[in-house]
Amino acid sequence: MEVVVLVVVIVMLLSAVAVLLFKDFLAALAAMSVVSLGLSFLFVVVRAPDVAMTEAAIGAGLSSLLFALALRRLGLWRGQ
Amino acid sequence: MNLLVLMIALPLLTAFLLSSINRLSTFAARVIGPLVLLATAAIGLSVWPQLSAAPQAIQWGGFQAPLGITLYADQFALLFALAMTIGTLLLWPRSTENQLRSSSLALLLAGTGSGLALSGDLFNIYVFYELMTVVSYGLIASRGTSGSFASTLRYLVISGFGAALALAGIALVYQATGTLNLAQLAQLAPEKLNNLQGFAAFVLMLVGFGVKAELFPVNMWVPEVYATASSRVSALLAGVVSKLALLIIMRLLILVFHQPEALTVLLVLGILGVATGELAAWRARDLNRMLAFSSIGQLGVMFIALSIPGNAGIFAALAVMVHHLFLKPSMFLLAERWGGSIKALAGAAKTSPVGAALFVLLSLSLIGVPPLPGFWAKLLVIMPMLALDQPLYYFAAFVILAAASLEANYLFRVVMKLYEKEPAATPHNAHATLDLATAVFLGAGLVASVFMLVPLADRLDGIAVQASDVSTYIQTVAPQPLEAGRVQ
Amino acid sequence: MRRFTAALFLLGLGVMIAAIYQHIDFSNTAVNAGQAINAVAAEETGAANFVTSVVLAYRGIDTLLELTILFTAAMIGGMVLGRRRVDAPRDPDAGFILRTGADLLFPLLLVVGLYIILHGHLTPGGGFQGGVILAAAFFLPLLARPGITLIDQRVVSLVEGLAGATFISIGLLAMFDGKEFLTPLLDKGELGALISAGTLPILYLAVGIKVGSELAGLLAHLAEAEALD
Amino acid sequence: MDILDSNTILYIAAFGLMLIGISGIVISNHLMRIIFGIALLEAGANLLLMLSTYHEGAAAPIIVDGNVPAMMADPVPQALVLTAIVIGVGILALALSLAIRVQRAYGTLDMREVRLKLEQEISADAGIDMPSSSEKPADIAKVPLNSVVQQESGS
Repeated sequence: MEVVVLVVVIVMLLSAVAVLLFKDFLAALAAMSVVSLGLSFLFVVVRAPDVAMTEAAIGAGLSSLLFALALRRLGLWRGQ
Repeated sequence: MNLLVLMIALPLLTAFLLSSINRLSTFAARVIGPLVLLATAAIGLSVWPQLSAAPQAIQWGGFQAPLGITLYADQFALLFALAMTIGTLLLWPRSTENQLRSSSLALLLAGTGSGLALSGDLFNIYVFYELMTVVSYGLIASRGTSGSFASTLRYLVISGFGAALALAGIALVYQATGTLNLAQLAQLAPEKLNNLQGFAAFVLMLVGFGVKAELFPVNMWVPEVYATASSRVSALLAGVVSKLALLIIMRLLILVFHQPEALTVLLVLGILGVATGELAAWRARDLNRMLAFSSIGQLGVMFIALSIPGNAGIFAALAVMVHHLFLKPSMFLLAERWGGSIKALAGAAKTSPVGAALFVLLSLSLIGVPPLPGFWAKLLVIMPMLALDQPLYYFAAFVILAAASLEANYLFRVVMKLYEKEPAATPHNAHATLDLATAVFLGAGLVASVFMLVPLADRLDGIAVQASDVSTYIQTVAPQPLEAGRVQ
Repeated sequence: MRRFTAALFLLGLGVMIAAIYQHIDFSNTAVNAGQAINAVAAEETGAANFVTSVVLAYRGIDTLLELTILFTAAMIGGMVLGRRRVDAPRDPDAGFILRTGADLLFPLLLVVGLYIILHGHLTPGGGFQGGVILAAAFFLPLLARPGITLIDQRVVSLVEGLAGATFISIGLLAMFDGKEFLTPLLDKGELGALISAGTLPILYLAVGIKVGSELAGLLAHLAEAEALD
Repeated sequence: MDILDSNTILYIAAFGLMLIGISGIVISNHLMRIIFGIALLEAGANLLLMLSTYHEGAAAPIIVDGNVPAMMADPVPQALVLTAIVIGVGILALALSLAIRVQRAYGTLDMREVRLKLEQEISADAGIDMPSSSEKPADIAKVPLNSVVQQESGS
């Protein structure tokens, strides 16, 4: 179990760094979703299924949607 | 059952229903907000006499203290809850385009501010604080100019940063003590929070709640916001909302964080706030930003006052807060029509003699000229500092005095302009009657206080003594002790 | 230079965090208000999911405020983004697959959302999680057919106002009963049954509808905002 | 793996997210990065709050089919984090809405430029001519002191 947690944490922290480093905002957004999903997994590990569900729905789902809509309106969407 | 809860619940309920009410009747939607606030203010005033004898604790939902959320009403909290309600009533937003939304926001601000003052639970305070922050974004942005949007955005970035730090501070506190109830924290703090972890939590929360209290490193938003928001909103934010954030920090200091280092941090940040704020105000060339920077300086004085250990510090801070509560809103109201550069104010006293005279009076009190209350407030801050006989406090006293001379310099620059003989290139607007009336009302309160300084000081001292009484707080809330859970 | 100072600052911050971590005492994690709640929650509120008990009963006012934050944010979002011009360019219509998918998903999401909300006091999930799904249900058609008005704006504002008002009114009802604001009412029922835990499921339904309508409103505001050109 | 028990790993994740978030806010100027930074900082703070009373071996605080576990996780931080997440998304949406409007008005999302233009706008509204310094952000503290004094005394 610890190994899995360790791997998730490493992936999460690397994606968090990537959020700040990626030039492309869409890629940064994808990395942000990875962080949220990793966080959601960690919430499952600490026995918080309610929070894990919320984090997955709001952090990974809704926030990403909000970001995507805003990026599109801001003209930061790739290919526009 | 305690009616004080209605001070929070009724404005929220009305705000939720306001747009539906508006569909039924526009007139009703316009008058119901002020009426509700009048009612809640009446409720608060009716409870006030009971509190001088003993504070009251209300358990939301009727759950026992550390499990549920507690509302703690002492005179100190109720004073600022009332200030918030009555202040919102006096400074009711008058926006032509977004009247309905502004009314909702004003109601929410009054309810939230009262709740923030009365709350006795750490996380509940955080949520109230966040709601108040969001409401202030709306009030600032309701102006609808591009400048107001940009300043709101910058404010939001700083606040978001601070709020996340405050949340981390709450996490550290909960980790150490296992409770969020302030009374129980007061019981456990000497044992569990008197260490590096507690100090870190204090600093994090100070930064988080300091954003609204215009604390030195996180106050970059102040000049921009006060220059772009409408002056009624600026008056509310600078006059009342900043005091509520300060109230939270005071409560935390009194009840939870007793480290001597905490006081040093406050003192240093307060000195820096006074120095930077007053210097920037001295350099400012338009009235709005000058008032904004001077408000940073005033808040700095309050932080310095807070850093004085013991009851004297609480009393001094309270006096400065109440003084500022009356003074700053009326100054911002006067600045409404004088928003331009100070140079353009030449001869404004002719078009608006009452406003100019009031501005002189307020300036004198702000600088601290006897016998105006500003003098006594500053005296209350400086005397105990000198009595402490420590180099840093001597320095702080010196900074406050130097700041007073700076204040005198820049405020008189404005006053000289106002009474200048030669007329300016562009004619001035006279003040809107309602603005001027409100400002005069607040100024009259200030003048009236000169004639009852002694009873007023006694009252404030009583409030300060009650606020700093930790054992009464614990007894009133009476949290049940926590026991080890069912661990095998 | 700026990067260097920033790096130095962060290094210092890291060292401080490490120092604080060294001082954290992990031995007392079992003594806390939460464990006390665990011991009495089933009896006091009748909900099998103790997180729901905390969210709606013990810390109900937090939830009310949180709803108010969403309400305020949606209101300000509408105010900031403003009304779109009639002639403003719209996104192109989505393809057949997305349109059909949206049509098929709409009732499914609605049912799932309501299910999650109504089982909030028994299983993980509740008003927030279900509310997000409801918001997605109402937002999806908008994504598939830009520009349609699924529900009248007046109905939305009525619903969100009433959902919030219901929450407060249930709280006020307790006061008429002589109890404190937001005290759970009604029979607690049998632990684990669908109809149990008194007013908590009703509160969660209000929360779900409120969260759903506010979030859908926010999403719609952002999606409807005019593009730069 | 002895020094890295799961508690330590989780705390590293929480503090790491917070640090990365703070660095995003402090280092970058682009508004979207700053908002990402705030989101990361919030995520870290949420995780920290969650870990505050985490106890290995505790069960989720839900009674399923009447079985009461020997030890349940603390439900309070879970409720708090739930609240914090929802608050966070509300403020995020607000920030993005404001970003859209600010970009429409100022044509940029670089916070230094936004600040510069904001200062110019405020000064223009107040009828003050700003010294046009394009190489550094207009900071009020950086307005030449002499010019103010001279203008004031000379008029």
